[in-house]
Amino acid sequence: MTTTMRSPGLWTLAWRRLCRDRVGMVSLWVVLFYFGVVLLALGGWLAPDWTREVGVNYAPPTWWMGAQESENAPVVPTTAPDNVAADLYGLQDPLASEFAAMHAAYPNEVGLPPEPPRMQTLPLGGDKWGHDVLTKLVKGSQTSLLVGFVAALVATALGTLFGAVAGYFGRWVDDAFNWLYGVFTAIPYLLLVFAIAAVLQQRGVVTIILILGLTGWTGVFRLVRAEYLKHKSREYVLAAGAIGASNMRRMFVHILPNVSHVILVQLSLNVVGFIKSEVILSFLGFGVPVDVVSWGSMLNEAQNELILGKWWQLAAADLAMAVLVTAFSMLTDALRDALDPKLKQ
Amino acid sequence: MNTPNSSLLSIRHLQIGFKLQGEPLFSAVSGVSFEVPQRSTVALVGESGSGKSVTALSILGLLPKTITRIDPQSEILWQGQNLLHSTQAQLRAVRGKEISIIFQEPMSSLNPVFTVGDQLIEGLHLHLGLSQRQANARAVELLHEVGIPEPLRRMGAYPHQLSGGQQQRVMIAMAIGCEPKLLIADEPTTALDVTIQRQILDLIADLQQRLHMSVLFITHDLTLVGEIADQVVVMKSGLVREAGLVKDVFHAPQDAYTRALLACRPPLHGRPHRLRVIDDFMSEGQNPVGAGVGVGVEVGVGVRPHAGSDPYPYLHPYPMRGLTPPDDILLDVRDIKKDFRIPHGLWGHRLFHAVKGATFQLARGKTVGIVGESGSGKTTLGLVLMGLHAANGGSALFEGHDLLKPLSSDTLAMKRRIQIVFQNPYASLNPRFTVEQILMEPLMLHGIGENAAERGALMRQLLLRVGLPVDSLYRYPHEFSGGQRQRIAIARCLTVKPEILICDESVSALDVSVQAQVLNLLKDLQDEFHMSYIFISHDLAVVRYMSDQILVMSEGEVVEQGDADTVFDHPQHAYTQKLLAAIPNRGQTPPGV
Amino acid sequence: MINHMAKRLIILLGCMVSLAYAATPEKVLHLELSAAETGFDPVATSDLNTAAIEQQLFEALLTYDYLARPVRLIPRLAATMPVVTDQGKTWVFTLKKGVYFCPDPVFKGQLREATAQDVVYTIMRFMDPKNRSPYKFLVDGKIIGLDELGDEARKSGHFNYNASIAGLEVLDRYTLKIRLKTTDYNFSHAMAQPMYGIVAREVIESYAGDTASHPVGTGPYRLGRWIRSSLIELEKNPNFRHEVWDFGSGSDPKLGSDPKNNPDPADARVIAQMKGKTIPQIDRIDIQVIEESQSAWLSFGKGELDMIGLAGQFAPMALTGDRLKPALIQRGIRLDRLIDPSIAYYFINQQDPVLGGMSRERIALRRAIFMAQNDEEMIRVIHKGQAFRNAYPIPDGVEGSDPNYRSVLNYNPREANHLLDQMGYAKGPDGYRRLPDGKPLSVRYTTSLSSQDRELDEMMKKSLDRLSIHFESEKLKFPEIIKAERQCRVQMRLSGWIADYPDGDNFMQLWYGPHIHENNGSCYQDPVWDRLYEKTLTMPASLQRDTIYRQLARLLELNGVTKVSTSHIRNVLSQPWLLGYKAHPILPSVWSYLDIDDTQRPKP
Amino acid sequence: MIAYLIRRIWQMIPTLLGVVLLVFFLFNWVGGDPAYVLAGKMASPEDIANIRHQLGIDRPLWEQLWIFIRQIVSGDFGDSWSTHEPVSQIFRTRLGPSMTLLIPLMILETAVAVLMALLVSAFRGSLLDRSLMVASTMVMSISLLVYIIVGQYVFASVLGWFPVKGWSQQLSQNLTTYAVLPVLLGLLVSVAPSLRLYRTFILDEVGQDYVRTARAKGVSETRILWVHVLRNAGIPIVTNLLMGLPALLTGAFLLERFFAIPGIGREIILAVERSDFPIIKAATVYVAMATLVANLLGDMLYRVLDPRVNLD
Repeated sequence: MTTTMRSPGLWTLAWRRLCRDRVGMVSLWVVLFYFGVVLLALGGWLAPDWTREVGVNYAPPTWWMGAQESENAPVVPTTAPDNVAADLYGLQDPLASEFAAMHAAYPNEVGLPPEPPRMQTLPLGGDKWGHDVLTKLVKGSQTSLLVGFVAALVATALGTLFGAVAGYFGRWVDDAFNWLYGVFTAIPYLLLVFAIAAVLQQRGVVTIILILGLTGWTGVFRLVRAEYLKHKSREYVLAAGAIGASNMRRMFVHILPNVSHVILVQLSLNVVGFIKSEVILSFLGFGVPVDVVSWGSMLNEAQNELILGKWWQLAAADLAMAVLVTAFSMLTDALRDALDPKLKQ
Repeated sequence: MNTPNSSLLSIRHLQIGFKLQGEPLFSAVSGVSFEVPQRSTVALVGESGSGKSVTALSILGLLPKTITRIDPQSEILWQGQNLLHSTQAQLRAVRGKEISIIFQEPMSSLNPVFTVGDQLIEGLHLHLGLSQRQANARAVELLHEVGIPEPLRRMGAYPHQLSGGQQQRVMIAMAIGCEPKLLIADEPTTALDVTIQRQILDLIADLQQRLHMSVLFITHDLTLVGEIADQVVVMKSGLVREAGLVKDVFHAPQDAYTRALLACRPPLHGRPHRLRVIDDFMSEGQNPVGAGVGVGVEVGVGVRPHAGSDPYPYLHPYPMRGLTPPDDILLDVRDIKKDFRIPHGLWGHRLFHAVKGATFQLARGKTVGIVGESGSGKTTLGLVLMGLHAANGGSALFEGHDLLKPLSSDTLAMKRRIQIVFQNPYASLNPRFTVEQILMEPLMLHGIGENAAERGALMRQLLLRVGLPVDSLYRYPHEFSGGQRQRIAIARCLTVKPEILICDESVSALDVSVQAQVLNLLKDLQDEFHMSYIFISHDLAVVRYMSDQILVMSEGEVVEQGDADTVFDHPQHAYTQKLLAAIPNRGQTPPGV
Repeated sequence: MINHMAKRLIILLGCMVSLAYAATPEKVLHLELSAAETGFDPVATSDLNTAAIEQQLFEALLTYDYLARPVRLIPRLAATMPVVTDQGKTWVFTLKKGVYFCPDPVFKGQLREATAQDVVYTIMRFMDPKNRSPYKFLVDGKIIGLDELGDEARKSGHFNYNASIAGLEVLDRYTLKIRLKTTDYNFSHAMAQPMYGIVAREVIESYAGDTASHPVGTGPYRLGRWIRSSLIELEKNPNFRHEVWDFGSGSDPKLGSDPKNNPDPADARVIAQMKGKTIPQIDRIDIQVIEESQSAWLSFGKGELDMIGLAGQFAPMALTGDRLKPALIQRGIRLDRLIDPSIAYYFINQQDPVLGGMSRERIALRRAIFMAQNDEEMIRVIHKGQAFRNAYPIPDGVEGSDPNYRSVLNYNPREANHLLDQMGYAKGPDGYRRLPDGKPLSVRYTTSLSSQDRELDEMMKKSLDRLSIHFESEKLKFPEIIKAERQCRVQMRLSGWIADYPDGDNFMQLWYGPHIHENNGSCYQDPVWDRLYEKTLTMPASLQRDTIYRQLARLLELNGVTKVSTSHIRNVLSQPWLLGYKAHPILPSVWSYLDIDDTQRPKP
Repeated sequence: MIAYLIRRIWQMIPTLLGVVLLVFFLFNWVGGDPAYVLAGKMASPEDIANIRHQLGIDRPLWEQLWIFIRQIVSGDFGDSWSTHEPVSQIFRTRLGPSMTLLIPLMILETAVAVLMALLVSAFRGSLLDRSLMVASTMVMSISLLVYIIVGQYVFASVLGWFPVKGWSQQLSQNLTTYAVLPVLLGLLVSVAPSLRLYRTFILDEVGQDYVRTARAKGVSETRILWVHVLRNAGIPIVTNLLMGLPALLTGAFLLERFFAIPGIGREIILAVERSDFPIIKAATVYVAMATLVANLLGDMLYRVLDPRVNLD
C-alpha cells in the first residue's frame, strides 16, 4: 500500500498561517537571531571573555562625535613603594628571610608590572572597569535569555501540571490547588521574592530561575485549569473514556495537545515577563553573581552612569532588551492568531 | 420606480465569494437570481453549504466586510434601489425599517446584558422616533402580539430568563416592530423542539397575513416548505437548481437534485428497506457541478447497496419490526434513576431528577429507540448505560453483570462490549490525531491483533466497511465532512467489536442527504454483525425508521413504551400524540414519488 | 472730620507695620538625608542621620568648637570645662544657669530649667535594660554604682531611678560630681555625644512608649511637622537662651596647629558672615529623606536643596580632581572638603581554618592577599578620587594619627606572587593555587546587596585573579553581615569605622582580644598586642602613647591581620545663599550656627 | 447574595491561614536577626540576648506564632523594631501617598487602554490596528527602571517641568506637582499590557451574534461599539481591574523609591533591609487581606454586572 503524502496536521496548518503573517515572520527572525547569538556565546565562540579589560575606564563609543572632549582620568601607572625599607619600630618581621631571598632573586623588579595597552574608544563604548560593552551585551543576552527561558519553562511546567490535575479531577483536588493558588497570589510579589531568595541563600543564576519559576506559575495555572474544565466534558474525551483510556492517558495524551496552544502562548508571555523581572531583581540585589553579566546587571550598573554623561552602556543594554521583548511579544501575538484563527476576524 | 411585476425584492445574478488571507477565493454564491413578490412567502431551500444563508445575509449587507467579495454586476433591487451599492446611511435606513431579519440561534442573538424591553425600544427609537413612553407602550403591544404571556412583566426580563421559544418570539417582535415590508427568517426553528417549532411557524404565518408583509424563509427542512411557503427556490452549491410555486415543484420536480431531496427524508408511514440516497437520483442526471469534498453532498465512493438488491428496494414493505419472542435478551434494564446535585442556598443543594426510572429489554440484533424533546433525560440515560455517569438507582444486567455497579476487576473487557457514537461529528474526534491514531488506540488498549501489520489490515478493512477511502488513514479529522467523521466514529467503535452500540443523536447534526447514508450504514452493520442499538433522537421519523421498540420520554419519565409501529400508529399518551401532531405536513405522503 | 482722618491714618499705619513684619520672610533651610531617620529618643539612637537632628534638639554637657582644627572640646550646657582630679577618676561639672527646655504640654505652661538632677537621670537611662541603648558602652562599666543598678533592673524588670549612687552625686542645683572606677581621659568625649543630650524625667515618663516622637530638649530647635522616613521639620525653640556666635578662627591644618600666626583663610569668611549674630539665625529647617543619590543630586542642581553631601559616584559631576567645576563656581556654589575621621580596612578572620593561624605560611598568604589589593584603582574607579591612601589605623584629625606612616602591605602583585610561590602555594590543574598540602584554596569575601558593594566584589575578584586564587562571593543583608562577623564566621571583608570620639583608642580597640564577638571582626587574639594596648588605656594622649600605637599598627601588618586601605574625603556642596558653613569632622550637624541670605536665592 | 457572600468569606479563612503560616515560617526561619544591628556598634553578647528577649524572638516558635495570630485578630502588630513607631500607624500614614499615586495611575491607565482598545477594534486588521499594537508593545518592552532613570534626569532635571522629588501634605499639591511625573512614567509601562488584554475582550464580543442582530436593526457602528460591545466587554475589564489593585499597592516600589514618595512599597523594602519583622508581617497580612477582599469584590461585581450569573 503506497502511503500517500502525510497530510498537514493542525501544527503545519498553523505554521503556514504564521508564515503569511509578515510581522510574525520578521519577529520570528529577530528572535532566532538572538537565540543564534546565545548559542554561539554558550559555545564560547562569541565573546569568550567579557571580563578582560580592553578599554580605558568609561571608554566612549568610537562612532560618537562627543568622543574626543569626554575627559577620562589619565591612567597614571603608579610606582609601587618599596615594601621592605619601612621602619619596623623595633619589631621582628617573621618573613624577613623570605623577602631578603626574593630581592636577591629578582633585583631589577621595581614598580608595577607594565599594564597592557588599553584602547581609547570601543565599538559600543566601555564600562567603568573598561570592559567592552559589546562583549558584555552578548554575554548578557546569553544569561538573560537563559534565565528568561528556563524560568518560563519551570513556571509553565508547574502551572500546567497543577492546572491539569486541578481542572481534570476537580472536587477536593481542585480546592487544594486553588487554596495554594490563593496563598501564592495573596502574598505581595515583593515579599514572596525576598522570602524565596532568602530561603535559597546562595546567589546564582539557578536562584534567580527558581525565584521566577516558583512565583510565576500562578498565571499559567489559572488558564490551564480553565481549559481543562472546558475540555474534560468534551465528547472526544468521553469517547476516549468509553474505549477504556485511563485518566492519565485522557489528561496528557488527549486533552494536553488540544490546550497546548494556550500553554505555548503563556510560555512566551512568561519569557518576556521574566526577562523584565530579572532587571528588577538585580535592582533589589538578587541579581546575577559578580562573575556573570546580564542585562539586569548592566542596567543597574549604568544607573548612575547616565548622570555622568556615560550613556552608552544604558542605551546598549536597554535597546537590546527592548528589541528582543518587542519581537517576542509580536511573535506571541502572531502565534496566538495562527493557533486559534477564529479570534482573527 | 416599482418593478412592473410588483415584486418587492429582486435578486439578479448575485455572485459572492470569500477571500481568506492566503487562501484562494472560495465562491459561496455563483450566480443566483430570484424574485420575492408582495405579500407572499418564498422559501429558500438547500443543504448546509448551499449558499442560502449567505444570500439572505447579503441582502442587508451583514456579511463580514473585510473578507467578502461581491461581483459588481450582482444586483439586489429593493424598490428600485440596489442595496449592494447604497451607502451605509441608506442601508441603515432600510435595515429594521423596511427589511428585518431573525436568526437561527435566538439565545445568542439577543444582547445578554440588556432587558427585552430595552432591545425592543432601541429599534423603535431609531426608526420611528417614538418618545420613551410611546415606545414602551408599543413594545408591550408587540410582545402581546407575538404571544408572550404577561408582556408587561417580561419587559424587564433578561434573555437568559426566557425559554428558547419565547426568545424567538422576542426576536420576531423586534423584527416586526417597524412593520417592515419584508421579513427574512434564517432557519428560525431549527434550534427549537418540534412542538415549539409548530407554534413559531403558525405565528409567522399569522403575522404575514395581518401585516401584509412578505417573508423570505430559509430552511434545509423540505417538510416545512410544504406547509408555509407559496414559492420555493432550491439551491445547491451556490446555484439555483429549481424555482417555482410550491405545488408545482413538489408534484413535478424537474431537477434530479430536488427529487433526491424530497425522497431522502424517512417517510412517516411504512418503512423502506433502505433510504434513497442522492446517488440513486444523481446517477440518472449529469453529475452535480462543484461537488468538492467537504461540501454538503456526499460522494459515496465505493459504497454499493447490498449486493443483489433491486434498484428501488425502498418500496417493498419490510417485515414488521418489534420484539419477537424468540430473540434472546442482551440487556435487561430495570428502573434506572439518575439525579444531579445543584448547589442552592448556604450549604445545601437540591436534586434535579434527570431520569426518574426507565425499564426496557434490548434483544440481540434489535434496536430500541428513545425519543423525546431536549431536556427529557434521554441522553443522560444513554451516558448512564455507558458508565460515563454514575446511576442513582436501578440495574442494567448485561450477561449477568450489572453495568451500573462500580467497575469491578474485569471492567476493561466489559467496557469493550458497549460503545457510543456522539451527536456532534466535529467534537467527537480528537482534532490532533490522524485517523490511523484514532483507530489504533482502541486496538492497542484492548490488545487486539498481534502486530502492527495485522492491526493495519484490520483498520483498512474497517474503513472500507464504513465506506471511506483507505488513504484517509493518514488524514486529520478537519479534512473530512460531517458525514465522513461520523463514519470514522463508527469505525472506532467497531474496532473493539461491541455488541451494543448507543447512538446518541448520531445523525441529528447531519444534512438530510448525508443522514440517509449513515442510517443505511448503521442498518447494514446491524445485519452483518448482529449488533443491537440504543438509538436516541428527537427526530421522530428517523427513530421510527431505525427502531423495533420505542420509549417516549418527557421530563425524565418514560411516558409510553412499545413496538415502533403500534406507538406511532396508535399513540396512547397525550404527550406522544402532541409530539406526533407537531410534525410538519404529517398528513400527505411524500408527493412526487 | 479730623478724628475720622486719624482713624484712617491709624489703620493705614497698622497695615504698614504688619506688612513690614511680613516683609521679613521666614528663613528656611532645605536639607536631605540619604537614609530614613529612626526615632528621636536619644537613648535609642544608633544611626548618624538621627544623631544629626538630635544634635539640634538636645544639648549635651560639652561640644566641639565649630572652627578649631584639630577639634577641641568646649562647654555647651556646662558653664566651664569640667574639673578633673584624682588622675581622671573624679569629674566635676557646673551647669549654666537659665537653660530652659522647649515648651511642652507636660510642663503645663511653666518654664522648666535644666538642672544637675536632669544630667543624672539622662546618664542613668542608658543603663536601663528596657531602653536597650546602642551607646550604653560609653558609660558601661565606668561609673561607680551604675552597673549594679543596671543588673538589679535586669532581674527585677524595673530600673530604680530614685536610687542615689556614689558615682553620680548632685552637689547643688547646678553642680554634679561623677566618680569613675578607672582613669579614663576620654570620658569628656562621651559627654559631648548628641545621644547624651539632657532630657527631663517627667517628659520621658509621661510619653512612656512613645518617647521617639516627643523629643523635648534644651537645643536651639524643636521638632515641628514630622512624616516618618519622609519629611522632618525643625522650628526655632522659643525658650532657647540668648547665645551669640563668637567662634575664634581655627588653624590651617596644612600649615600647623597654632591658630594665631596661620589662621585658616576660610574661617575669616565664616567669621565675617556670622560674628555677633544670635544663635540660631534660621527659623525653620526642612529635611527630606531621599534614598536615591541621583534624585538628591538632581534636586540640588535645581536649587531645591541648600546643602548636599556629595555621594562618591557623583564626584566627577562636580569636581575635577579636588576643585569645583567652573560651571558650579560660576553659580556661586561653595565646596567644603575635609578628611572623614574614618578608615576603610580589609581584615581576615584569624580563627578561620583556611586563612587563619600564626604559622609563617598563613601569614605569608594573608600578606600576599593584602598586597594584591590595588588601592589606587579603588580610589580612582570606585571612589572617583574622593579618598586617599591611608595605611595607619587612626585617621587624620583624630588624636594619635600619624600621617607619614609607611605600610609594608602596599599594592605589589609581583612580590605577592613570588611570596606565594616561595611558600609552596603551587597552582593546581585548573590554574588556581592550592594550599601547600594540596587541599583547595579559596577566599570567601562577604559584602552587602547594594550596587556599591557589587563594585567591591568586582575589585576583589580582579585582585584574587592576579594571585590566581579562587574568589567566592557571599552576599548578605547588612544585619546578617554584622551577626556573621560577631560570630567569627566572616572570612574576609572590607569593613569601615567612623570615630565616635576623636581619640585613637576608639580605633585601636577594633583589634583588642576581649572585644572578639563584639566589634573585633578579625577575631584577633594576640597576648603581645593586647598587653601593649592595655598599657595605652592608662595614658592620656601623648607622644609616648603614639609610639606604642605605631608598634601596634606595624604588628597588625606584619602578622597579616589587617590592611588599612583608605580614608574618605567628605565633600559638602552649599548654595551661595547659605552663610557661615564650615564642615566639621565630628559634629553630625552644625545648622544652628548657619544663616540664609534669601536675596541670592533664585526666584522660583 | 448573602449566602454567596458568607460562603466566599468562609473560604477566605484557609487562604489567609496559609499566608500567615508561609510568611511566619519563611521569615522566621530565614528572616535575619535584627538584634545584632539594633545592639549598636559595641554591644556585648548579653546586650544582644537582652534585645532578643525584649523583641520576644527568643521564645519558642509556636508561642511566637500564637502571638502573631493574636496580633492579626487584634490588628495591632506592636511597634517597628527599628523606629519604634506603631506598625498600624506606619501603614495608616503610608496608605495615603500610595493611594495618591496608584488611584490616578489606575484610572488613567484604564481610560487610555479602553479608548485605544475600542479604536483598535473599530479598525481591526487595518494599518492603524497593527501600527498601534506594535508601538504599544515597543513602549512596554523597556524596563520601568530605565524609564525612571531617564525620565527623572530629562524631565525633572534637564527640562525642569517637574520637581525631582518631594511630597507635601496637601492632596491637591501632590496631584498637581509631585505625583505627575511618577504617574506618567508608570503609565508608559502599564498601558500596553492592559491594551492588549482589553483588545482581546472586545474582539471576543465583536464576533458575537447579538452584534449582528443590532446591525440588522439598523444601529450605527459607533453605537454598537460604545453601547452593545463595551457594555458586555466591560464586565471582564472591570473585574480584572479590581483584582489588579492590590498588586499595584506594592508594585510601585520603584516609583516610590526614586521619587521619595513615602508609600507602602518603599516601606516594605526598608523593613526587609533592616529585617524589621513586625512591618514585614503586617505588610503581608494587610496586602493579603486586601487581595482577598479585592478578589471577592471582583467576583461580586462580576455577578452584579452580568445578569446571566444567578445570585444564589
